[in-house]
Amino acid sequence: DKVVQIGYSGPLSGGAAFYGKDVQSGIDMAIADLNKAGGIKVGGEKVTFKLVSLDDRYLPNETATNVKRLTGQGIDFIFVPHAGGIMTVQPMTARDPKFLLVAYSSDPSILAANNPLTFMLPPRFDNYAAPFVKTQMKAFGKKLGMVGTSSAYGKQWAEVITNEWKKQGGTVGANNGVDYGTTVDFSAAVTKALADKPDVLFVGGPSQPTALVIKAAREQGFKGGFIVMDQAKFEQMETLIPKNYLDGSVGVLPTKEFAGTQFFVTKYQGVYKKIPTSEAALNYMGMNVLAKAMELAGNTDDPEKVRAQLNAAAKALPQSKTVYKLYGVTDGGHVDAEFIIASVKGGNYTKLRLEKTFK
Amino acid sequence: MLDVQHLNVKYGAFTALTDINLQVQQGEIVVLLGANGAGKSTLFRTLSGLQRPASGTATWNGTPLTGGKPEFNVAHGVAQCPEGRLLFPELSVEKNLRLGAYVRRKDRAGIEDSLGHVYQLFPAMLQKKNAPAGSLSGGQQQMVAIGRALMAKPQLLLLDEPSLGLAPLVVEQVFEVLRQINREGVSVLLAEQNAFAALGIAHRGYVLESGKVTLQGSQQELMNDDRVRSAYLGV
Amino acid sequence: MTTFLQQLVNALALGGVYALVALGLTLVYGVMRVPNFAHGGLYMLGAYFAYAALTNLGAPYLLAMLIAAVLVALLAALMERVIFFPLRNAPHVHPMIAAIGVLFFLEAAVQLIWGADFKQIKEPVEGTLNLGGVVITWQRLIVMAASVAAMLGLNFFLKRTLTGATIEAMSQNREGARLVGINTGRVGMLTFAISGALAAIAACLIAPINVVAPSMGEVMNLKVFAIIILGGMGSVTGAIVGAFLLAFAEVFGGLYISLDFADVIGFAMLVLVLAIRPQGLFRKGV
Amino acid sequence: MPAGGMTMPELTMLEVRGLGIRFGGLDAVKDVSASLPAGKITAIIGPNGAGKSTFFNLISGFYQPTSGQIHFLGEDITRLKTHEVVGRGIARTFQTTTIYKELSVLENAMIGHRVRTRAGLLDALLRTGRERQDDQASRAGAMQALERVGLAGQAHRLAGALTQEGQKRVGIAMALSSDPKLLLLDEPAAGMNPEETVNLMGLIRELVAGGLTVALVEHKMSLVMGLADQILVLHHGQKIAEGTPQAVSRDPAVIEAYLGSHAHGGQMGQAAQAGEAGHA
Amino acid sequence: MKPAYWGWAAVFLLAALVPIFKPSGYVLDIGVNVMIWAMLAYGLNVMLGYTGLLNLSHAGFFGIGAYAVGILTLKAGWSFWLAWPAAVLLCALLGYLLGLVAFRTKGDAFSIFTLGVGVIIQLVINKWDKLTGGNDGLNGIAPPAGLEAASKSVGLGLSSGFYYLALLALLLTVFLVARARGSTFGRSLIAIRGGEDLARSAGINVYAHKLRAMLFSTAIAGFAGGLYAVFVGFMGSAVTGPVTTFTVLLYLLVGGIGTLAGPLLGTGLLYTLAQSLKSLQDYQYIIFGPLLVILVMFAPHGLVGLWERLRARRGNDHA
Ligand SMILES: Nc1ncnc2c1ncn2[C@@H]1O[C@H](COP(=O)(O)OP(=O)(O)OP(=O)(O)O)[C@@H](O)[C@H]1O
Ligand SMILES: Nc1ncnc2c1ncn2[C@@H]1O[C@H](COP(=O)(O)OP(=O)(O)OP(=O)(O)O)[C@@H](O)[C@H]1O
Ligand SMILES: [Mg+2]
Ligand SMILES: [Mg+2]
Repeated sequence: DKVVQIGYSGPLSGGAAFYGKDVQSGIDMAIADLNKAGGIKVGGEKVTFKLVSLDDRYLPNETATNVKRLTGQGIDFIFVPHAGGIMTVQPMTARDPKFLLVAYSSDPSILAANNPLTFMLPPRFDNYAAPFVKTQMKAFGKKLGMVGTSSAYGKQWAEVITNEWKKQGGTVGANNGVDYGTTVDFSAAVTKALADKPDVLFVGGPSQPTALVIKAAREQGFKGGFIVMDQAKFEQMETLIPKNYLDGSVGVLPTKEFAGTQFFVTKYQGVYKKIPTSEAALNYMGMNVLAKAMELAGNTDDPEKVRAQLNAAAKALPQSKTVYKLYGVTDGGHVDAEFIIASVKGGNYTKLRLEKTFK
Repeated sequence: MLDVQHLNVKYGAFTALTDINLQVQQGEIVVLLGANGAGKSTLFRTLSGLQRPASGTATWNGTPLTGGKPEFNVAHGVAQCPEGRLLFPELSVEKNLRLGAYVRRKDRAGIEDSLGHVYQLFPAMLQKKNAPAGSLSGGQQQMVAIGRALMAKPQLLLLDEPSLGLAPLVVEQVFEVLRQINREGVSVLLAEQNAFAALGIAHRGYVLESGKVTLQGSQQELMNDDRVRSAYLGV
Repeated sequence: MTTFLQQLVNALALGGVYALVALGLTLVYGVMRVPNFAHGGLYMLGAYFAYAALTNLGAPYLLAMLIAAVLVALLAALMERVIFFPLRNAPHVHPMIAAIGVLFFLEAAVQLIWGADFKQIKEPVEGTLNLGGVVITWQRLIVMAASVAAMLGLNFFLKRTLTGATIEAMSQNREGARLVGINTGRVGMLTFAISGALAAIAACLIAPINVVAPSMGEVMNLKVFAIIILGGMGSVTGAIVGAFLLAFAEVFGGLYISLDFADVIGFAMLVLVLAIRPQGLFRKGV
Repeated sequence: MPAGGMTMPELTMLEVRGLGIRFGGLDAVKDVSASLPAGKITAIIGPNGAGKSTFFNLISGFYQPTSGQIHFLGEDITRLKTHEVVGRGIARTFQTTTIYKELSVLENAMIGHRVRTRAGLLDALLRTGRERQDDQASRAGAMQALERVGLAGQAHRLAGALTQEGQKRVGIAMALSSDPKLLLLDEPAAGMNPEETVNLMGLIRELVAGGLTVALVEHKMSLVMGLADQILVLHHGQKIAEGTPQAVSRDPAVIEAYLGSHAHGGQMGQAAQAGEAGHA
Repeated sequence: MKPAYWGWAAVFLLAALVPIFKPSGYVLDIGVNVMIWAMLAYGLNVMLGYTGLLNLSHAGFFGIGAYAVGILTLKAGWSFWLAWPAAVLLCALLGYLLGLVAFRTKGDAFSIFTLGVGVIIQLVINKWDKLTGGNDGLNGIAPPAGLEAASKSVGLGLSSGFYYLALLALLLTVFLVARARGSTFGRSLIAIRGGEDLARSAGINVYAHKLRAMLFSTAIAGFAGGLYAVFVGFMGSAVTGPVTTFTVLLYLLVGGIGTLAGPLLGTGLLYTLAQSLKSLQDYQYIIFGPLLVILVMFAPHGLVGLWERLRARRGNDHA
């Protein structure tokens, strides 16, 4: 019997710990499932998994140190859930010792690096812009206000949405983004954004502060719609503020609303006593795909060989293991999964059609 | 009665006081003479509970003073005007004085009374009563320190070089006041470099040298002792 | 105009938040000069205790607040006894680093017990007050009122009561305080307990308008330390003025310059004020 | 106010005119004019809070006066910074002994000599010739000062381990190693017993004999009367008398405000004797 | 040579031998990290340990040095060997300018003043997207020209090259700090630490000395920062804030404030300790926090102080 170690470097303490923990829970659960099912068979040998997690407090330099440590321990597969860390360690994948970087971040520039040993899990966020903008402009009007979070990721989102909104003929107010992690009271930012009398507000960061921004906007009399960044989850926000505040929002469909995810959702809730988000779900999927690829490659320590089998593995797995409907893995190392966006009305989610997706 | 028996005090490995035996009777003024570094302040600190002795006892009317708890000692009637004054520099003069009466905080009328006495003794303090103690001149601070000790209305008053930095006129007044409160029944243990003035009001005295009592006697005995005359009286 | 008035109200509410947290710290830092960086941790802990009392015990809001205040007060007193008292004669950086150690511990412990996810405390008084287009939630009004009440109470306590004077006395000269009969051990613990209780109460009042998270104290920490220096060490009035000043700088700096730079503007004002008045606003030069 | 009947053909070391400073509503020093003759000992006396220490603080540049001028050897030093004043040749000690207790006696004295050296950061980093010279000079200057106060033998002891009196000497050594022309001593004998006071008087006389000018504040009349060539009396920040010890001690205003019974006999009489004894 | 020098020579010699045994990249990475953070701690020590002033914007200057190197090499195409000294000079200059204003304040107010400055530096780095890359940071900062080739030529990898570069930089830092401390200038700093008013009345130009100490300290911070930028190859604003200053302060305190060996010892111990606790994840700070408290309480003068006390006791026993 053989135990394959899987590495993970993410924020496990500090302000972003909740996020790192969510990601970790997905990988953890997948490994628990795999091991309980007796592991996988590679070249006739039974293989189980063990997760080795290191805290990097969201700091890219710490990620780099952690990766060196993990590869030094002979670990060949490492999950990293933030763009800064991912891009810092990407050049290291090809150096000796090589490793497969499982990237959990929807930043398109991760793919732009054309790194042959990167496996990127979430859909690119630029997919969301066109349908979000189209829906909200039609429903509410042509003026957009901006109060997204000012994290790196939030800023990229804001830029993409701004460009798209203008492209479709709307006007965009000043960017009133604030740091969702450190802002004590969002009222001032909301007031400033509302001063331009926008029809639609772009909001988003972690779910809880996003909910507070939406609440402040509604309390200050905002009647328009929201474009909600993918980091914020409707299923979490629902529990924090009156549901009708979310009416007229567009965002990512809650994981539990996807077809065929019930199995995963129920199981996750049983273990972690909370609603699973796409953080957990996608990493659960990623770990399963990775295990399957090892099985197909007949190898557990050559990242290049395993990487070559990712597409086949993705296609071979049932949805109970991938949560989402999975079409494969692109040549660039990007997961090609179904993803659905939705608008909220009267507490119900209406799925929106996507016209074109970047892969 | 203050009764000190076989008291030894150490700072780390250094022995500052060796086998001190010393008494102050009810209603007595006793002066402690000694060169710099003889251990006078160390004895005072020990009697106030700021310093714990290595061995030996010190009691005031039977109450042990060596428990290392100054607040206990003050509450039992032993107050000190310490070396270095130890005032509260950012509090006003009046607050410093009122805090001196902390142990008898219930006795409001009495406190106002004592405050009046202190202001009478040091009229300069009345003018400065709202100034932060730290902004006072050196001598004025010394007045606050003496006043603060008086505010506790102690039965035994320990004064560590009270005349330090005071103008000659004020020194005279301070000694006059000591004589007066002593007549009201307060016992006084006094360390002074101004030995002439101190011996003038004292009943008895001790001479401390390198942490040991080398001489003791009545006012007259000490005044007439040659060693005392040359070393402490400058005669 | 409405925007301006609305921002004015926003700034007042934010100032109230800062002031409430800063007031708890004024005692231990402004008066006792103990750089208690764990104050943010106590504040955070107060929120979690209240959260636990609300959700696990089903306690009503006020009772939850009381429970949190008592628990945090006890913990703060314990902290004084075990850590800060032994370090009373050490240079400033020692207690500061020890306090940071405590902060680390508290954050990690809370994360271990309650998880890293954000929690929410429901507003005890829901709804908003609408004054001709200017909107403020009742909770924010409560925060503002509480901060002013706490300031008045604390000022009275320090300047007019004997216990208040003993705290100041002890902080300025511990031996001197003992010589006049003050039990400095008890006063020290009492001071920390009051400070802890104030932190917990602040947390209970503020949590409903923000989130409850292990890192919530860290966010406040730097700002409240800055506020106390800005107002002038030891001055309660100064602390509250500093709090509102910082809030105004942030809100109106955000409005007229850029929200992105709101924090920069806040700290820039701090730096500017200190450059002109090194001793802070409400403290006479010594 | 004209000098009270004193003749001063000597060189004037320091001259102040109309000097004053206010703290809030209080005139701590007000309109004081005086001059310190070179090579002499001037004592400044007066009741507690009269403004004596403040007067020293003004001269040494610690406080900026709100009115008046200070001239040192003809040069206007009124607005100079403390270190510049020390550089010109005025050194001081403090009323409550302030020294670096955690440093050695020698290091204390070397710090006092800093003002006579010029080596800076760059000299330190490159260990230039200037750095080496200055280091040598500091050591030599400091040792010399320690010898003058009789502490050379204890150069390597921790200053804080000395007795009160020893620490006072360290303070004086620190001031001396800046190689001053004028030395300001604030209550140098406070806390000393008569024997030690006599020793101190001897030391001060030696310093003056070596060419130093001394101004001192003191409440110990034995020392003042035994040492001073000239006395300046301050009261409520103002100068109320000036002159020789004999003249001042008979001045009724001074007796009433300050001396009390000490004006006639008492301790003062004996102390003067003690002073003579020390001199002999 | 004095015995102290022998100790240092031994330490550096031993450290220089490490790469020869071809340890894993992780070990070298730890080594370089320790050396860089120790340099930062030496800079802080010049201010806190020798001058008695706690400058909480110290990491900001580390950041400025790092960003200067990153920007000059990435955007202006400078060689690292030119950009590095330029970064040091820039930090020295900015430190001097900050001192001109900051030294109006004293004590706690100085710390909070510089805390404000530290926060501002970090925020400005973070918000000035065009120059600094904002939240994305600067990616792809190349290793110093010739470092890889030089390492290869003696049969070692780039990691070893970085290791030796850091070792040399640390050696230079320790050497200069030791010189400054032992000088006339350094003694004046100690005087200022012991009491500003007293130093002033002893004739020391306090303001000028503080300014020079600040300049020296921030120059060291920039020196460490510049090396850090090329070593990690990435620079983000997260490490430029007061949190980093506090971390380094902790290293300093645990090692021994105001001592020459303290910064290196403290950084070495705490950095490796933090690394080894990392795998404890949720429990790491449950252990690390109380450990800090215990260290502060029971070794108030740091490891160096502890060592000296032990030695003194042994000396007594023998006597
Ligand atoms: N905290 C301390 N640690 C070590 N030694 C001390 C300490 N305090 C005093 N000493 C030493 O103990 C001895 C006695 O000191 P003490 O202050 O009691 O003398 P004193 O008689 O009051 O002298 P003075 O007239 O100078 O006030 C001195 O040698 C002094 O150096
Ligand atoms: N920094 C200050 N702020 C406010 N008042 C001050 C300050 N310094 C001194 N004073 C006041 O100025 C007056 C003169 O003080 P100073 O210290 O000069 O007196 P002194 O003559 O030296 O007295 P002593 O003989 O008691 O030392 C005092 O009333 C004092 O309270
Ligand atoms: Mg004494
Ligand atoms: Mg004086």
